[in-house]
Amino acid sequence: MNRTASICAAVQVVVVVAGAPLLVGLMRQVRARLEGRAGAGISQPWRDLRKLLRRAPATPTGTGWAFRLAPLLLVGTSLVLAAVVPLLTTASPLNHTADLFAVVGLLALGTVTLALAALDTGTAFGGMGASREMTILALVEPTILVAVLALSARVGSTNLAEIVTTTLNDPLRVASPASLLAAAALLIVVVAETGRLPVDNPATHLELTMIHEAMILEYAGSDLALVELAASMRLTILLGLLTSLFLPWGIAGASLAALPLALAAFGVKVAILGIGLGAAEVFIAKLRLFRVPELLAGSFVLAVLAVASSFFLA
Amino acid sequence: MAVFKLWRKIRRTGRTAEPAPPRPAGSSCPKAAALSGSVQVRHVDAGSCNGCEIEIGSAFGPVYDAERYGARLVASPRHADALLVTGPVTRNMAAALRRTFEAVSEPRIVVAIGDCAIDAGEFAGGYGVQGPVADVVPVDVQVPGCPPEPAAIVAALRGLTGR
Amino acid sequence: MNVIGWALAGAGVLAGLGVLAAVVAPRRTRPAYVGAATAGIGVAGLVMGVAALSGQAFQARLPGLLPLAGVRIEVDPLGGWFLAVTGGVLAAAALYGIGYAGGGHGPSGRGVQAALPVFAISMLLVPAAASVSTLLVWWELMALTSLLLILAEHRGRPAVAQAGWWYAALTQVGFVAILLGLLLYAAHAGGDSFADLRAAHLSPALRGVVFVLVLAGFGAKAGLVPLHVWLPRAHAEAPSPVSAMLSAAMVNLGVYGVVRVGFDLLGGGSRWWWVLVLAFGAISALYGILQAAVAADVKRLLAYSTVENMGLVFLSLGAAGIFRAAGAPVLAGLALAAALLHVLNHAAFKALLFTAAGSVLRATGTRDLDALGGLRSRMPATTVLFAIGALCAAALPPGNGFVSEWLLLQSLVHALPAGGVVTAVAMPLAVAVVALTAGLAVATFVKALGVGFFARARSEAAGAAQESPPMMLAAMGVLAAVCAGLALAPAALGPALSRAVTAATRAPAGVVGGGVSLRLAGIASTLSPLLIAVAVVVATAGTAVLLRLAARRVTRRRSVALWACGAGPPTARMQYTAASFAQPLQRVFDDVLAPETDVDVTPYAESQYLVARVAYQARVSDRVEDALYVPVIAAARRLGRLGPVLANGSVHRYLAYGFFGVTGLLLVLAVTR
Amino acid sequence: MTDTSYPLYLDLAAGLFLLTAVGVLWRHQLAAMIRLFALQGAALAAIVAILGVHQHSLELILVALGLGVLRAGILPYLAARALGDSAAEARETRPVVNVAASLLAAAALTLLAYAVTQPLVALAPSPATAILPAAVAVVLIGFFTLVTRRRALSQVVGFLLLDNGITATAFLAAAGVPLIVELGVSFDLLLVVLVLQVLTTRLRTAFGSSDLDELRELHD
Repeated sequence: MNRTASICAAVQVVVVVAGAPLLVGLMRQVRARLEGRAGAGISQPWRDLRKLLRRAPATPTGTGWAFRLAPLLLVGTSLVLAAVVPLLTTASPLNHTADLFAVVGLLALGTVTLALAALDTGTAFGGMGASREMTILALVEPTILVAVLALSARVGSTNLAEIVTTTLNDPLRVASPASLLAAAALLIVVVAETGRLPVDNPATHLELTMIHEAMILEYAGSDLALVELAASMRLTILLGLLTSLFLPWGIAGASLAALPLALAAFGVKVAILGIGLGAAEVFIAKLRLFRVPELLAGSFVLAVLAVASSFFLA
Repeated sequence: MAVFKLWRKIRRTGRTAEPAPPRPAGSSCPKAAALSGSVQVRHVDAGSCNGCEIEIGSAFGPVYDAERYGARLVASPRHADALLVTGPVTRNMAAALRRTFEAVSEPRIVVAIGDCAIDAGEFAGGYGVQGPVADVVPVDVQVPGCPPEPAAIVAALRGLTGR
Repeated sequence: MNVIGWALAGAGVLAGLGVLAAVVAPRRTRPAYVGAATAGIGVAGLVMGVAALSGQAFQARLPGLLPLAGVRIEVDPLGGWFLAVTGGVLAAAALYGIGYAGGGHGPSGRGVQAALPVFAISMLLVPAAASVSTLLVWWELMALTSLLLILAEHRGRPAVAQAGWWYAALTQVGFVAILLGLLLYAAHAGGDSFADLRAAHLSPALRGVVFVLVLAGFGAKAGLVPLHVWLPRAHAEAPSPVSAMLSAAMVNLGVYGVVRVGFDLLGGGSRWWWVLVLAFGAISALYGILQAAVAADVKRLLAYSTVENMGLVFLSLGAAGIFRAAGAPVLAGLALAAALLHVLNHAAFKALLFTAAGSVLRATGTRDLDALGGLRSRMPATTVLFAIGALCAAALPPGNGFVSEWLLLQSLVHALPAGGVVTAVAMPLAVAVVALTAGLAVATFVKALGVGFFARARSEAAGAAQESPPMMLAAMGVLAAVCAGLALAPAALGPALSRAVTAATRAPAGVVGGGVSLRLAGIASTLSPLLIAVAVVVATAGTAVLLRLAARRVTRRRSVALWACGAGPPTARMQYTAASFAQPLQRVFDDVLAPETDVDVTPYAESQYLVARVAYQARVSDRVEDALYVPVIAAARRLGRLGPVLANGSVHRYLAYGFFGVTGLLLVLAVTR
Repeated sequence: MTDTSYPLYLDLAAGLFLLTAVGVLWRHQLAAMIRLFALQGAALAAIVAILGVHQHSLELILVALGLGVLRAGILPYLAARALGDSAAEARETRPVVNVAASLLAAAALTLLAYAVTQPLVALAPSPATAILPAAVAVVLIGFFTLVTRRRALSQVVGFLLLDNGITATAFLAAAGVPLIVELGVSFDLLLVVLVLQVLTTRLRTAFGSSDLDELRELHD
């Protein structure tokens, strides 16, 4: 039992690592098609990573261990998240290691290492990116935790596996206002955390408008490859987490037999979410940095309403 | 509403990218062998009249769509494998161009876009002109023309990506 | 007379020796002797605490020592918890202080040095007091000695004297509040020992009055907004070892007082008390961390972060009280456990952070983050230690701050079944406050570490900094090790924590337990910090190894100049500063912080369109202070002006006051009789 | 509609009802506010209709139809007319309380509504009374909009939100207000909107703007 469970977890990690760049490629492809372009194909991010891994990393003068360590730690935390979050299986042996709060904390840890690395370079753009990223991180936290409250209050536990199994057991809860509102709130959070439009524009070339890009301006070669890989992994994990929390059907327990189905379901769900996000990004423009708090306040209200409505019904 | 208008426009427009022309024979640059289908490009305007910029813009635009061959414009030379340099190098931009070249990690490829970049063109001997790009940094690929056609730029980029 | 008794006696003896050494020893060696004595007192406190937490009890009465009531000493697990925390902090900070004093740094005057051991033992005696009079005596002794220590460097900087005034005023106000509250309580209880107080039956209204007074008094010591104004001043201006003792040990005793009186003596009481505590805790947490986020003085930043953490502790206390009133003892126990655990965790990382900041101050002579930077290469060990402290203070996993906030959030999140409109409305807000606080804390400590220690030096002083002597590093290392232990194996504290909670609330024991992973009573959530840390380390190392294998053929890492968009290499002045880092947050929370900025542009004489110089000034003052205290002080001034009118120096007038006073009193007596 | 799914539908309708109110605070464009208001009218009609179907009362269903026509059709149309096609008017530029703060206020108001309605809900617990807090929250949010928005038109929308909330409260708390009263109230609303339309058009012709702060200059 435990061995199969750990095999499932390992498969999950492998799937996330291999699939994350494809997800990014898919989103870019969708965007390209909607803009009337042909697009580079969904495997382009993998080509970029392969090439970057072959190129020499650079150590700018005056940077230290924070700069060197950040890409590794970023990937490390993302790998741990990929093992902990129930994407393919609810029976990961690490289930009791980290709950939803710990997952949020690990995500923040990754962001913080990158921000420290950006400050470590001592360039104006690095500091700017770090400051903006930290501001958004601070404002996002309340929404996440209140949404977590809305999700876990009924379950009596913040362990992800238990929340997912509870949802599996009575599907009607998914359609309840509480969970719909929580889903909306968390979607906004995911967009903000992964630096997509309208909070941050991953394709910008103008340093003054950057948030995430500004922090990694100094990375080159394999370091950059790690950062890019980690970013795409975080996106995949967060989207997968959304699907597991709100549309958990098809997810496997501790059995290898159910794994292919779970894999297919996971792929389809995340791909659909990714296509939706990619398409939405064609229609919306980036918000001014100081309009972002409005968006996050809105998501916070959604989360509070989720909690409140879970009382209304209780 | 605005969203529906845009959606209708997208549906009516459909695909604007032209069908891909056959790949130019052979990789035009030995250094590009390692890139294998992906080249990140940083564009440096070393004093151009912006004619070449317009053509580069349209090369990456929907019609020619250089991105489908794996070429992408990036913000930082650290992320870049190749530099697209346009215009005769002015005295004020010479140092900046050299620094940008230094910032790109090995192996670095320099593509000189337009006659001015190749031999200072119209502006040869101008009081503010240092000279062609080759005087400042080693040039690997040249795209002649004043300004060069987007198709030519795309062809040069395909030479790098090998797609 | 068991271990606790002997340890207490030993502490007393050491205190005497310390004072003696402070008086007789020559200035050069004085700090070493006094520091050793203080460290010994700290160790004694640690022993007492651990013994009490492992189940031993100790009682003593010394009728002769104080007039009237005499001294009652009693050490129970609740007191033991605070004894252990205080003792540990004292030991580490005192050792650090010995190293700090080397090379003529820090105060070495007779008075200050003599005050140190007395301060230490009074902090140990407060949690051990078992009667009102005893408690009040030690409390006042602690207040006076701490005032002396804060004023240690008043000759050097006028700001110190000002901080001293603020501290003296507020701590005395607090003392009066406690005095009134407890004396009222004792008067109606008919005895001043805690046993009498427990047995007393008071009317709810009276209990409410007592609790509010006591809350105000102890809250002032714990730096609860709006009584916090002394804290950022005093903790920033005191000598760094003292700052560590104040910020990591003394503030906790405010928490102890509220727990002892509110839960143990008054036995929980009614719900509105704890709603009050929750509200003030939430306000303090948010306001403190906001001020910390925009502070540019590293010690001021740490002091405001103390306000924040005390706010979180009081928030959990409030939650515990509400759950208790709502009849959910298990949840109440959890929330109280979270509070106590956070007291311990905060003590550990705040002592570490203040000592590290002290090392920086000692090495560079400045506390201004905008003048620091580049210490990563000059003071590598201190940087790593500060980084550990910052990780813990930012409540990120794997840090010890995360564990206690996790515990708190668990108790809040699962409170909804506890029922009642109040919980249903208060808990989501509390969760939101905790979350926002945590997020801002992350931003704050990224700023402190990234701007203060990384990148390049912003001043010659920072560029020429030297690493601290081994003594200081050893003390900081001990604190860092404690932080790590608390972060990785919190479950080991389970039994002790449960004993302390049980002693305070008589809640069911065993609220927190588990081995590798932390398990809670009544809640299915689990957390295993150790496994998380191991997993992260393994994953990171594995990534590094894989990268090596994958990138064998890669030409090796080359060092290049910083990319400045083609311009020359950026100078140190182009770096982001603390102010610029905090600017977006400051702008988002503009309405709360109300920063004052003024830009004055001086044009050339020839033309007003040619700008010669642009001066930009921005400062964030403490709004609570401006709104609450400035008017009060002004009123006091006006009152003071009456003095000369009444006392104009004529002897006849003074005699007349006396005469009229006596006759007036007699008249009143005659009428009222 | 089975009895198991009836509460679900009711909750969803109520959720939409509340969300639209929050949306009015969230958006800057007046046009968007009016669209949201129309949506809310539809949600209100849906709530009443669901109640009617559940209680098998034809009268309620008819009232629901009438409400739908009035609140989701006529009033938004008139409000849009009042807005006209002038682009300068089309945004609520700087409200008295900024958007982020008003959203947080909305959250607080919702919790307040929940707190104050608990006794009422406790009187007669049922799926209908369970969503009473949402209706009361809409009342409070509408009032808040009325107080904190500057444009005459966004204030009209706030007023209409207020009325929607009152109507919903009436239908959820009691068996519903008598039809005649409802008609009377709606008629008053109609008048209010017409008057304000005239007023705003006059204002725009007179001052080129309908910022109520600028009205203050009229009396001196």
